[in-house]
Amino acid sequence: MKKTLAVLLALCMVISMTACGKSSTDVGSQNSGKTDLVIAVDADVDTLHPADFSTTVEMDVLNQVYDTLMYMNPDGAHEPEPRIAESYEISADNMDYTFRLRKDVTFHDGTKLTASDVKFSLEMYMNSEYQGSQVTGLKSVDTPDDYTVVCHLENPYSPFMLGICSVHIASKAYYEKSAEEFANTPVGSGPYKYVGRNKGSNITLEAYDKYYRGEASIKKVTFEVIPDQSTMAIALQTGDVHFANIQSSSMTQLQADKNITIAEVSTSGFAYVSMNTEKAPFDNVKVRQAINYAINRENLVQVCFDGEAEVNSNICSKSRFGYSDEQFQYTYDPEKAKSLLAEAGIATPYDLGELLVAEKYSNLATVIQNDLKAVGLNVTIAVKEFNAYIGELTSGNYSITALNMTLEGDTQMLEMALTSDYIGTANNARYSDAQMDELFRQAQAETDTDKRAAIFNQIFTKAQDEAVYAILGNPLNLYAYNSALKCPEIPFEGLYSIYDFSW
Amino acid sequence: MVKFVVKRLLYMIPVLLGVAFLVFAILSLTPGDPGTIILGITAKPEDIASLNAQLGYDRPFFIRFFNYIGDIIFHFDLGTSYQSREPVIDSILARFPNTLKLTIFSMSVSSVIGISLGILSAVRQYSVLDHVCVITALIFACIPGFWLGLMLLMLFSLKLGWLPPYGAGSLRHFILPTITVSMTSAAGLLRLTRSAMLETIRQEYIRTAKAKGASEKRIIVRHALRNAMIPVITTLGTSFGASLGGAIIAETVFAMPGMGTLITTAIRQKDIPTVMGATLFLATLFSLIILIVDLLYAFIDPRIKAKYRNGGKSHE
Amino acid sequence: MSNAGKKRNSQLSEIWRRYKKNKAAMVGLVILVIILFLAVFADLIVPYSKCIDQIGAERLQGPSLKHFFGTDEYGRDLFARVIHGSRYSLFIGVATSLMALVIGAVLGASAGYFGGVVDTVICRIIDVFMCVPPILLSLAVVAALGTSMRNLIIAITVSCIPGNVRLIRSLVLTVAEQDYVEAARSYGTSHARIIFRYVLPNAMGPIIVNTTMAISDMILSAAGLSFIGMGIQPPSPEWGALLSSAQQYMFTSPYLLLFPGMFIMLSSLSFNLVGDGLTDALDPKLKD
Amino acid sequence: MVLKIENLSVSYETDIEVVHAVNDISFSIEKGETLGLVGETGAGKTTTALSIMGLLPERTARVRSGRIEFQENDLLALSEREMQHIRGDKISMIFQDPMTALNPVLTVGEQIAEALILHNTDGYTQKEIEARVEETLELVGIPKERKKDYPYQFSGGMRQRVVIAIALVCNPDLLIADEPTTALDVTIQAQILSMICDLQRKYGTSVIMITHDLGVVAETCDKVGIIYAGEMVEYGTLYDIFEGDEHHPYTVGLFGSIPNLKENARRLHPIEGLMPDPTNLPEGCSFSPRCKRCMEICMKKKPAVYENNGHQIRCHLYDAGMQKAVSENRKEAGEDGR
Repeated sequence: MKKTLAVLLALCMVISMTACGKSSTDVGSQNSGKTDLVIAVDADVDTLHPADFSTTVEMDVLNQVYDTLMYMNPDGAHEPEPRIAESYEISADNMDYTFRLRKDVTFHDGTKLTASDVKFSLEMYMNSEYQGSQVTGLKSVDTPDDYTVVCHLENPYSPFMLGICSVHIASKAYYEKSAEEFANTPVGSGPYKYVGRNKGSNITLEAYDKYYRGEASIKKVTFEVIPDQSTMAIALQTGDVHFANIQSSSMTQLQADKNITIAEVSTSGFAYVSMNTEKAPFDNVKVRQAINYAINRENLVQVCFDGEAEVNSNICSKSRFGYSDEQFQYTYDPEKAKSLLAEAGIATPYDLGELLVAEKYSNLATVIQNDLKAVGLNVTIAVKEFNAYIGELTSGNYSITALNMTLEGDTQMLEMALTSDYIGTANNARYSDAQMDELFRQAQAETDTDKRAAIFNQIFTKAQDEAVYAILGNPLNLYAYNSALKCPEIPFEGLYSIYDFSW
Repeated sequence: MVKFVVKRLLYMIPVLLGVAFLVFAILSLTPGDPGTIILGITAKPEDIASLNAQLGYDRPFFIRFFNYIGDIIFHFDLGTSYQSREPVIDSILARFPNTLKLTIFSMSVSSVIGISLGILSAVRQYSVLDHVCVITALIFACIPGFWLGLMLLMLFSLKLGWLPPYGAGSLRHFILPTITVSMTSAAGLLRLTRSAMLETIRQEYIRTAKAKGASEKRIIVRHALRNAMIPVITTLGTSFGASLGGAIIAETVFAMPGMGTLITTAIRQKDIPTVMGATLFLATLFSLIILIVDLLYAFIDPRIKAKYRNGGKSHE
Repeated sequence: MSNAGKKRNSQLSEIWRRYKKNKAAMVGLVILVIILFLAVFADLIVPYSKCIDQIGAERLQGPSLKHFFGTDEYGRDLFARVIHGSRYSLFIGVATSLMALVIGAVLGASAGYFGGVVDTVICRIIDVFMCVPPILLSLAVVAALGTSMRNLIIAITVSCIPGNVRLIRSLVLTVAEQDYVEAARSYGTSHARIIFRYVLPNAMGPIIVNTTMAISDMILSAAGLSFIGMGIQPPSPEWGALLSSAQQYMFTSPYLLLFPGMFIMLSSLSFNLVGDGLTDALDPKLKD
Repeated sequence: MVLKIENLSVSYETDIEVVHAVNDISFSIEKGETLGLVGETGAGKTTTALSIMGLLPERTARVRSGRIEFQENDLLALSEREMQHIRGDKISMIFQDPMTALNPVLTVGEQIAEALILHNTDGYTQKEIEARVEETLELVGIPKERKKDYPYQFSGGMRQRVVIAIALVCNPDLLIADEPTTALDVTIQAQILSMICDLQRKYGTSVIMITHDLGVVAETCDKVGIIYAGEMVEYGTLYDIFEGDEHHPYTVGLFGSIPNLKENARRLHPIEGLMPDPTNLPEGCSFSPRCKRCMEICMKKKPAVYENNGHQIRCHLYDAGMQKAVSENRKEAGEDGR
């Protein structure tokens, strides 16, 4: 009997608790001088293969273990920084890229990193279904000597540089020793060595003492799998976790805690309304423009992202190469929307049919439905299971939908959403326009950045005029970390590197 | 009795085959294929097609099914996961101990609380204790798992700092999940034990026992409890089996890798081998538990034992 | 009033008299009546439009005179959503529990009563359904029948029938052995009549408890199916959906969880207390 | 004197009605004597028995007055713990319906042994208890090998024998048999009754035989008490009741309703009317509404007990000044072909 009373007593205390304010224990100070770091991730890695990976968590872990030829900020606006390759040159016809390797780079098992490893890694990427797109356009690789690598392209492809800078360089010898070990216990040349993992729970890395840029200041890194956002927030506050990518809903709780600092990082992902341009009335540009004007993006950002997103009606996010303020931005103007509908001959209230969404986008749908009703367009929300939804989306078996999408890498990747040969995959609007296809082909070949920026300017102005999509905004990537942790400004797309962290 | 057990074990084969076919059919016939799911909609169609081919997902339904069953029967190989390319048995063995420990802890706590309070409130019917137990049981039956879990976390790990907020390392990690899981099932057990006991206490043989001079405690334990056990054991067996399938909410809130989250994520990712492997693994355990529950019936009630012994034909 | 009528009337008043004696059951009945009243007259209490109108500016506000239960993350009035949500949730909760009870009783009772081949066939089929994860069963229903309220009820019921069948079978196993069943068979009563007139009434206690306890689980599980597109389509309100969408704001605006949770608990409490009251009142043996 | 009950009154109280089941009953039993309590169903016989055993339902039953003296202490005053020592050991009871009286999940042997284990004051060993159980089984006519069997494997008659074995295994001083044979057919009934009498003679157990069957009373009882509406309307030896001249009109009516093999009486004479409603018993003598010889006084005053060397009758006919009533009584009885 006593045990049950104790349990009931404890629970009554819990039930009587109101929302909790600040955490009582001050964890900030005791961490200085520490050398370990615990990072919370929301899902476990499925594989640690350097090329055949697909989730962001896998990328985060592999980025610490493997090194790349050079480092290039994904926003495409900075010059690549040297890593394994000290320097590079591009041939006049932009078809050949030559990299000079450092001579003092070693893998974690002590073996030297040579050009043959780079050739092996590049070829591995070429025939990988997972990350093959990083090396699109690469025809062949040859190694004149142990420390020089020359990449030959099929035709000039300006995004190639950004792609090649995300190729993880792995050891050819280690692969030949055992392919299975290769995928499970990675051996790279990056700042951290792989130590081990408990499936479903955590992954442990250790600083690599003979790293050519000097040993990292954080000696031991543990990635802890915490699927629930609220638990992750609590773990941050108790100090068990020092760094985590969080969702906007835990913001208010964590902002109130002085031991926690929040970093907002912009990414190329965008939330958007996709209209099937092959189906009436969405084939009429005025209707698409009306929908663009009808949506109150400021309110949507507040409601669906707790304010943690940049309002933006342009498919190219503001901190990405190729964006400029000249490009047209739709504003919230219901009257203009109504007049455009009238011009398009739509008698309101008009039933647009089903607004098809997957369950995780039902918040977007709810707000959009409300905004569209204000201008006389009625939609009924239909929620579908995610895979069924993707099937309907890619096969064009829908009229209007709302979702998030990320086309990371070079701005060229936006061709997947706008050019006709991607209808059936990422071109959900099923928009097909010869001039748009031609513009993207020019952008792909053009290597001069200013000329390329001009081409992109044309592209995005055209996309806005024809209102191919109703882009809503770019959700921000939110990182919460212990205030005592000194970490640099996290780059675009949130590809952090723990090497730069320190207590 | 042995004949009965052997027969039941033989029946397990069609049951497991039925489960395998049903799960395989549902997963294969519902939309979505591993290739698209892994590579995402931005991938090139030919990449998706070649990945599906590698995973053997492009072969017709029945061939895949028979190959799969063939692998299990002849090579005891549960296949490799689409997502991690690792044998399914590894992820099961990595996660099952957590779920098993959580199930045993939570079932013992919930049966101790549920059954003892159920008996007490039945014996003291219409007393204050009875009403308090019933009301508390109902409150806990409706409390959503995630709310209870997070409130416990808030109190015990954040405010008081006694317990770790996540993970499955030591026994201390299991305290909060056990409370979360056991409270709801304890509520159900309490109510059921109470009503089963009420039915039994009114039987005539209870008065005969009293006439023999037996004390109330003895009557409850020796006479009433045994007769009331049948429905209670059934619920215990079913909920034990169900929680072996993993307490998804507790596993998510307390970041404890278990069978529940393994199966749900695998279903979302259409990772057929993992879902099949985990489901068949649990199905075997579940069938054994159900067999044990049926044997317990016979052990408790001789009339049911007799019914089983003569092949269960008692009314034709 | 014909004689039978008078007899029936007096029998009913007898049951009502015994029921009234049980204070807890009366409390349950009062709560139930209030909740049913709210569900039926929802439109009069608060217009349906108020639970879908979104006022961005008044987002995530605590309970106030303007919004009794405060507002959700879209700025919609939570009070309206809870009141109108009662229609869906109560309907789901009651419909699924009753369906599971009826199907469970038929299968469970015949398995327990007949034994032999019937028992084996039913039990083994039930074993198959018990081993398949409930989410998959619902996925199958979605794939086969599409998404609608009817299919939602089917999906939830399918996942809870196995439990019911096993419980009722176990209860019937012992009752079917009693001598009055033997006696009933001796004067030629049909099997079906025996099952429903003699066997099941004697196991009513645990069955009613199991059914009324299941109601709150049913309401909560309806929300669990929304991720496969099976739940109530937004923006219409439903208690389970209110709870799961309030999960992310649990610490910053706890009232979002408190009110729907309280209503689910109150309705489940009332169903259980009324169920208990009825079992005691209907039970002939319970004279005192 | 084994048991002495004085002015016992018991009523069942629910919130809308009060049932006066037993009204001022007194009687006593000597060692080895069998007292028959006869009366229609609902007359309060079983309530009297349950009061002795202390098995009345706690919530509703209330003993309004009376003493039950047994071995120098009043059973009604004993605590539950003390009663537990007495039940099964000193006083034991056989219930009416053998079908439901045994625990279906325990073997017959276990249920008999339990009585012994509960009252194992002399420290019997396990083996001795087993032997005692087998002996008792043989005593009641059940082969000892069957002690491992379960109740469902026995017929009604055999189960009643088990119940009797349970009641007798501790050699109680007083055995209360509540209509032990009503649920059984006649042939089994004879075996059970003769067995009870043999056991009584063998162990000197006094027995209270509750029945509504006068045939059973004739065969087994030494003394008889006729109970009507919770009152002992007539009490005396077997001879007084069966052969005596003075009778309470209800007793006359009872005997009038038995067919007599010797004479070929054309019709039986059942007593008109029904038992009075126990929630509002009539003024005066409770049999007055149905008594053919009802007088003015019967309806107003409760009759005093008329005693004629042990033979008590509670009827105004036998009030001091009413001697002439006696002859009419005898004449009327004769007419009915007694």
